[in-house]
Amino acid sequence: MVPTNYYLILSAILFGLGIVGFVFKRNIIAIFMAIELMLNAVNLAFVAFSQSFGKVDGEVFVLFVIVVAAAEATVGLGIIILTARNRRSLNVERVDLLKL
Amino acid sequence: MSLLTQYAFLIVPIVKIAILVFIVLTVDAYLTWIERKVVAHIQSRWGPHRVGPHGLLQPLADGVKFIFKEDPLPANVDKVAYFLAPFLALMLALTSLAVIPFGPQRFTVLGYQTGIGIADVDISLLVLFSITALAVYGVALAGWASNNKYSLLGGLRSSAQMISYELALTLSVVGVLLVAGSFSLREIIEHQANGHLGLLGWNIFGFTKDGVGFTQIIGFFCFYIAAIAETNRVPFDLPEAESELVAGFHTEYASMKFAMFFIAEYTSMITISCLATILFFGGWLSPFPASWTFTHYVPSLLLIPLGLWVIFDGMRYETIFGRIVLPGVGTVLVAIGAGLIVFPVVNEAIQGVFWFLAKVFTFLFIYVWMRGTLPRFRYDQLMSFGWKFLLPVSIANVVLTSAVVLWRMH
Amino acid sequence: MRPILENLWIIPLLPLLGCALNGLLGAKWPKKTVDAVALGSTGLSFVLAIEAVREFLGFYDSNHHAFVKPFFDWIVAGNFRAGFDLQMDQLTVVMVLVVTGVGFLIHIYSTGYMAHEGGYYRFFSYLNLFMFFMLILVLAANFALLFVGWEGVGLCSYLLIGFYFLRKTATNAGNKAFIVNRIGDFGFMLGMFLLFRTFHSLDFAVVFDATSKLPREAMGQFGTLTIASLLLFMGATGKSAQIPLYVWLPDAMEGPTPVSALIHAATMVTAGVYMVARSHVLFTHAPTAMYVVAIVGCATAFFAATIGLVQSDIKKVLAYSTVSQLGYMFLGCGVGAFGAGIFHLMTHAFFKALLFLAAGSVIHAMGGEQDMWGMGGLAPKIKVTFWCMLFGTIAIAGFPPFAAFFSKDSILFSAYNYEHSGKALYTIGLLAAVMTSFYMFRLIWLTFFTEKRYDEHHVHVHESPSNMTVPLMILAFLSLTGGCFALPALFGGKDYFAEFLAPVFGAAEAAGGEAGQSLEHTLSIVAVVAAAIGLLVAWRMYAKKVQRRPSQGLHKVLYNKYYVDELYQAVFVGPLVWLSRIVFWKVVDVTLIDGTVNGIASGSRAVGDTVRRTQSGNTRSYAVWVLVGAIVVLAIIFWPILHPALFGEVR
Amino acid sequence: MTGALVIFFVLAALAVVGSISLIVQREPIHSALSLIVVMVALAGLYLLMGAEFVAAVQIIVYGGAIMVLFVFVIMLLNAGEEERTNFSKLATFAGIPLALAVTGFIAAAIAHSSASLPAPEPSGALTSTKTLSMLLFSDFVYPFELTSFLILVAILGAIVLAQREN
Repeated sequence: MVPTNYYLILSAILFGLGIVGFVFKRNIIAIFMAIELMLNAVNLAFVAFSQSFGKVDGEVFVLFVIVVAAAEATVGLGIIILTARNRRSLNVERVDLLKL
Repeated sequence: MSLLTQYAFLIVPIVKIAILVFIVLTVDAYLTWIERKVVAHIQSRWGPHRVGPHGLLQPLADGVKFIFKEDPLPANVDKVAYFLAPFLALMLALTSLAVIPFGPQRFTVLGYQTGIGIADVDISLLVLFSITALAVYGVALAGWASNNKYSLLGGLRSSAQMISYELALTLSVVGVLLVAGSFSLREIIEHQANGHLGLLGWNIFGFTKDGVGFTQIIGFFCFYIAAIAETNRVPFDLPEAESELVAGFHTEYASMKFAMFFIAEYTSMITISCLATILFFGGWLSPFPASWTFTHYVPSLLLIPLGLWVIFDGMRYETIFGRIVLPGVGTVLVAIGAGLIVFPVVNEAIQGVFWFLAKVFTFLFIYVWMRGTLPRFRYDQLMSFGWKFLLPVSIANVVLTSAVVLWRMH
Repeated sequence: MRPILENLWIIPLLPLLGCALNGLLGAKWPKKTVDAVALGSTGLSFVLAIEAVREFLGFYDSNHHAFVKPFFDWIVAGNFRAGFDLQMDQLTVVMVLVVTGVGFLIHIYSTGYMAHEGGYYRFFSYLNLFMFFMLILVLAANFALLFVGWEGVGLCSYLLIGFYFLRKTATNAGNKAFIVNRIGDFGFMLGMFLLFRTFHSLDFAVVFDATSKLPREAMGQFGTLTIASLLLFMGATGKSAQIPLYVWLPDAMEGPTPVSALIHAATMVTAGVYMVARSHVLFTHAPTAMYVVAIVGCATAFFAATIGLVQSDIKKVLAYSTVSQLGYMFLGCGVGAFGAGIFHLMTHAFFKALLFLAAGSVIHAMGGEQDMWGMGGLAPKIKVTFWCMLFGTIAIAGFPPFAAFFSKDSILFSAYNYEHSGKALYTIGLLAAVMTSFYMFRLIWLTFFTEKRYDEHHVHVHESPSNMTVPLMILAFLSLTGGCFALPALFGGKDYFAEFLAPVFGAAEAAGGEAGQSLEHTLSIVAVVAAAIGLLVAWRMYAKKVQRRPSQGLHKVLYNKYYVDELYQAVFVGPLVWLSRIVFWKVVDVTLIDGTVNGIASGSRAVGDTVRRTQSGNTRSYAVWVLVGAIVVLAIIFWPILHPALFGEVR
Repeated sequence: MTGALVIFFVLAALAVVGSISLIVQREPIHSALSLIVVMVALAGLYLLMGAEFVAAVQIIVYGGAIMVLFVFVIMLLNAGEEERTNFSKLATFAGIPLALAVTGFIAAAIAHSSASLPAPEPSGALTSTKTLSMLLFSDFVYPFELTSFLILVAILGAIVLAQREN
């Protein structure tokens, strides 16, 4: 039987990697994917906890997270498409009209 | 020996997988033959008839051709994706068959409890859907990777189309799930088992033991149309619309890689047919009431005449080869039919599988038939049909079914 | 069954209604409608007041105490309750009748006097509002509500003094009145606080019952009651224009004459007297305060009279005479003759209103001329006004059988009997009486006799319309007969007015006895003689041909009112203005407050300048900032977990 | 039960490698593929933990819908190799340590709280889909409805974004 810690540590690692991607990717889509990765890490933690406590609530939360992620992806990608159309670039460092 | 029993949980599935893959590949091969023949006849042509009698060896020839063909690698393609795509497609297509139960029997090999069909997961339907959900990547990646505008368009189209119709596909099944109350395909089939009513118990008619019932026919139609779209078949074969996109996503693929896509497509056809059979047409259940035991002779009664006709046809075949082979095949068929009559045990055993395969082949035939009959959709029509008609209807079906189920509860 | 008494609120409400109607809608209305509303509301409330009084007398006969009825809670906080409680007793009866009656007459008069003025509806709206507040003041059953009326009449006085708000002098006078009153009200409020702190209530009944149980404080002792009484009296000095806060009243003559008559002669300025009389229980228990009241009153009476001697503006003369008469009232209260004080208040309301209205009529006739040196020989031209004025003058001068004779006489009599240096007070009061009759007859001669000192071609002297003269006549009649309640007292009978008020003030005064009887006769004769002296001196000086002499010496000092205004200007106003300009404006406002505000602004801008570098527009940098925030949050969350030593073992 | 451990480590390694490759890959499409790998691996882990329904949903929704959307968008925008610009000094220098710090925090918290965690349920005790749905439609019914509303809003948003101004 796999100890819950392993899952938690794994999820921590994935989360950290997600952060790294979130900071170090330039492609906006990739950044988005890094965010999804973080969400997945959290989901993993949720399921691990729900398993370790023998309660289903964690999994319900995972479902909610997935739903939210889906909605987020829909809108986010729409925005990305528009941005790419207007700015002719997916590099977030080139989309910097929001400066002082 | 003990080693065998100890690792039975590995060995048995592997063996079964090997057998299944072999069968499926063969069926795929001959499915192409059937398709070509049928379409040819629909178009009043002869179809393949050079290689082997009635072109029966055509599939083999094709296989050989695929293997020995040159495999050119287009300039600056995305290699990873380019190579990954066909494998992905084929792998997923074959995997999806793993959860399908072909027969009712359960038996023990090396002390390992198993049944006809590789895995018997109790969320098999979900597994199936997850695998088919991933199936889109094969096409999409292929289109993207091969650095070709037609392929890209094909890939785009197919991914858009698959996303759109997957919703309808899933939702249309929900009705069945509500009625059956389970994700397990086996349980779904058994739920349709209905002793004295026979085929009326199938979800397509949906009569329960107490005679009242709610038909899933709407669900079935939604499911079947969506399924055809999922498998990129006519009339939804836009991803590979020859007249517009050369060959769509697999324009740049040749030889074995192309073959993989090919096989994947036919395999998924089979999967979908199996699924339709299981969900709506009672899987391995016989259409007749259980009390009519004489109907157990239906297989023989089909096989023997068929064999006799093959023999008769082979007698007057022009080529020597044909005159030798066809009667042989015929006699084998007759022998099998007779054997079934002689050994009732075997007869009983194959009943389920027989009916299952019979239904599956019917659906496959319908596939082919459609291809021969229907024109292709236009892209916008495809989309609007999927979103504005199919989806609402399937949702309505879900609502209706759940209402009925509730009403039955109380 | 007392329909009006049970719904006493209706009496003050009617004028408020009239005020609201005229104030909100009157601008569009013709004069007739405005008149109808204003006169209707006041007149009706007058009638109802009479009815209420009738009912009250019946009520009093059956159960011998004041009628008090709470209508609704106004302020309830902790154990403090200030309700909208109205009360009715003999004192109130007098005040209500005076206010509504005189008020009604003056309303009628105003319709004539203000006919050609702008802001007609505004004037009547203010006037009705004043009536409302004045009635609240006199009907109130607790100090809080009384204070509402108190401040309300102050407001109305301010509004009406500054009625011609295009005249700088008018607005200044308004401000002066308001500010000076603030000083008095400050003391009044302190007094209320003290009372509440002592008795935990502001209801008259509670406070006075509690007080009457307390021992009477000794002379020269400054106990709670004394201090409270003095503070209340400070308010009274402000409102009733006593030394040292009388300065606002003469300036208040900037307002229209009816206003001067109603507010600054008949009613509002007597509010202080009313308040003192109302809280007579307090004062009687604080002899020190009484003494102060008496001295201040007496001083004011004399002092104002001296100034009145030389004023040339007809209304100024009347104003100073008002101050001086108010002084008499306070003298009366101070020496414990509250009844006499109130009596004088009533008679004064009659004849001073009469005098002011008559003066107004004169000014009207002269087309706005107020300087007596610009008049003369008007008697034949405006007979009615002349006769009314004459009546008023005789009345104020204190010739029998006119009103003031009795009231002033009883005040002086009580002063004479006052144990603390009563004789001195009496003497000064007598001198003031002499001067009163002098300056009043001076006014008569300068105005109505002697040769004309104005240009016939520009000024067409004409008698005022009937709606101005009729009130004059009524008031003249009243000033003639107003004193008759006390007539029998002269011949050993009893003083009906005192009798009537006895339930309120108790039979404190009437230092009876045969000796008192004879003494009273002598004193009244002395008073008449004093008045006669004043008359003769005035005749001697002004009956012949007169010309304005350049004033010098004492005359100059008097003419400039002892330079009191200048003194206040120098001592209080100047330094205050300087303080405000230099300290509060330059230092506090500009430096501190504006400095703070601007400092905040510029500071935030500076912060923004530095912080905006983070707004690089680069999403990755933002991502890093998100990270920083996340780390902070995590630190906060995990701190206890990571350092159990600090926070004890979690879980 | 080393079998489970073996499977876990295989899947974990797959997930970690996948997410690393998600970061290092320059082609967005490759990143997407890596992410899909991660998700499938996670689904495997869920199965290992007995959360079969969640696993299925993970693959169907994440793998089958969301990531397909990503791939679709990548293809639509023809997103090429990402240019490794370095305009943000902050990210360049402060990024790694901060990320490490956050991970460290979480790891520390896990390490601390691990002791208090109850022993996991013995494998095979699958949380059946039935209980899950029961919970979802009884206790969590309002959040559930909210999510449906959220999805509706998201659909509208997507439509608004997608339509061209005219």
